[in-house]
Amino acid sequence: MLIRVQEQPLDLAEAVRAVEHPSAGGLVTFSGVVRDHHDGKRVVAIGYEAYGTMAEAKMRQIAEDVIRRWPDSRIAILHRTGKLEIGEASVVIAVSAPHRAEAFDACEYAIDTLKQIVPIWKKEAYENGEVWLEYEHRLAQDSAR
Amino acid sequence: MLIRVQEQPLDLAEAVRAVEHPSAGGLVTFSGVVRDHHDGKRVVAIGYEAYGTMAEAKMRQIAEDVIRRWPDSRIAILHRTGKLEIGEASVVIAVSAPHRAEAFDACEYAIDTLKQIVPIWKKEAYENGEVWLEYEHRLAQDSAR
Amino acid sequence: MRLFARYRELAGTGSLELDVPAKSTALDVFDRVAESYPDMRSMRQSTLMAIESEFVKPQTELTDGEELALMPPVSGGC
Amino acid sequence: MRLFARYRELAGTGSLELDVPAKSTALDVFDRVAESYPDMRSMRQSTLMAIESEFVKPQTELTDGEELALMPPVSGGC
Repeated sequence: MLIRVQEQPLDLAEAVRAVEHPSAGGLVTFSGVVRDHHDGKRVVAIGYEAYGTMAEAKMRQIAEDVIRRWPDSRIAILHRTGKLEIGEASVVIAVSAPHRAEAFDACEYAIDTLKQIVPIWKKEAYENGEVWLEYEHRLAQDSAR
Repeated sequence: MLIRVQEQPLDLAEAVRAVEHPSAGGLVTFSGVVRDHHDGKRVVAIGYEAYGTMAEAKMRQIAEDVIRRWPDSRIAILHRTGKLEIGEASVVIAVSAPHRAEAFDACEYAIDTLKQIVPIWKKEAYENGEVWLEYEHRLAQDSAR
Repeated sequence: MRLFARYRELAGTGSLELDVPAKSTALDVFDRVAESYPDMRSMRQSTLMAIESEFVKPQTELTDGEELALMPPVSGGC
Repeated sequence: MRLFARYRELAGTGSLELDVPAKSTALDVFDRVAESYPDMRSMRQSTLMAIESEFVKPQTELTDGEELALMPPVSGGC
């Protein structure tokens, strides 16, 4: 299990290597990439801020969920912070599993859950200003004790 | 669109580069990897044979389907032939799309359809013999004129 | 015509030249080949047939000079 | 206590030391901070709260020395 929040550019190959295994028949990766537009506005730059220790703890919790729900799966989750350029990856997830449907399901579950419970925030800069994105997520509130 | 049947090892990074694009927010890859066992038997080696020209034509047809069904998506499909070792990739698919759910759906559609209509056959070698795998697929037969 | 995978091994070759009567169907050709290689007979129902790289139904008639391919069910991917 | 993203910018700092009465809840602390930074008030319903890196309900009471984090809804990933 490879879990890391980092300022340096993400390396898809590192995530893939971390989940390769002789009994894994399917390996699925997801890369979230900074787009050049959002809601019709041209995005010029983007920044991510994390509550670092808690973000890694929540990413680890997601990884443990995945391994429990999809037996014999392996997972890596890398998230970047700081300023990113268009086309750079903000998040990379790799999942291997004995069969391909499991690898797809587990990888999609991981990114969907990450977007709901991992304390990381995105700030988008447009040509005429910048804004923090804040999604309404029921899951993070529900998961509170 | 990158489509190729090849004897050389597949390069995931090449497939990723082929689908990167400034308006792509999500990029999903699938790698099908040779497993060390199948139906409880230890697999020692594996070989793929293709009807090369038809296989590339069918892979191109799948790619065109994907681009039509998921607007603004991009896709690369690489398939290997010849003898492979355990842990090597037999197929690599990369899909980018504006949003992540589209990229997941399109990539899974591509591999599911590939396994049904692309004329490539797998031969598995075990410790005590070898066997051609032949799946019953309704789709290839149905797609006949 | 072309033969692939197990059929290629049974026939000992991946390509054959065959003269067939006018209006022969893909299935007629399969039956003719299967006479020589009896192990193919049990796979009559599941055989995939393609003419000039397009899947066809077994009842499809061949035209002069066309390339027919007889193929076991596919198993590529992973 | 820790403040993140927009809250950090509003407060001009990511961490504050605060003395609060015994049995104060996470929400009590939010309200106290929001007195100083009125732009936070409209986000009272959607604020995420964590104690020692675990999400908690707003009614959760703080214990001596614990670290509370106030956070806008998350938007990481992609």
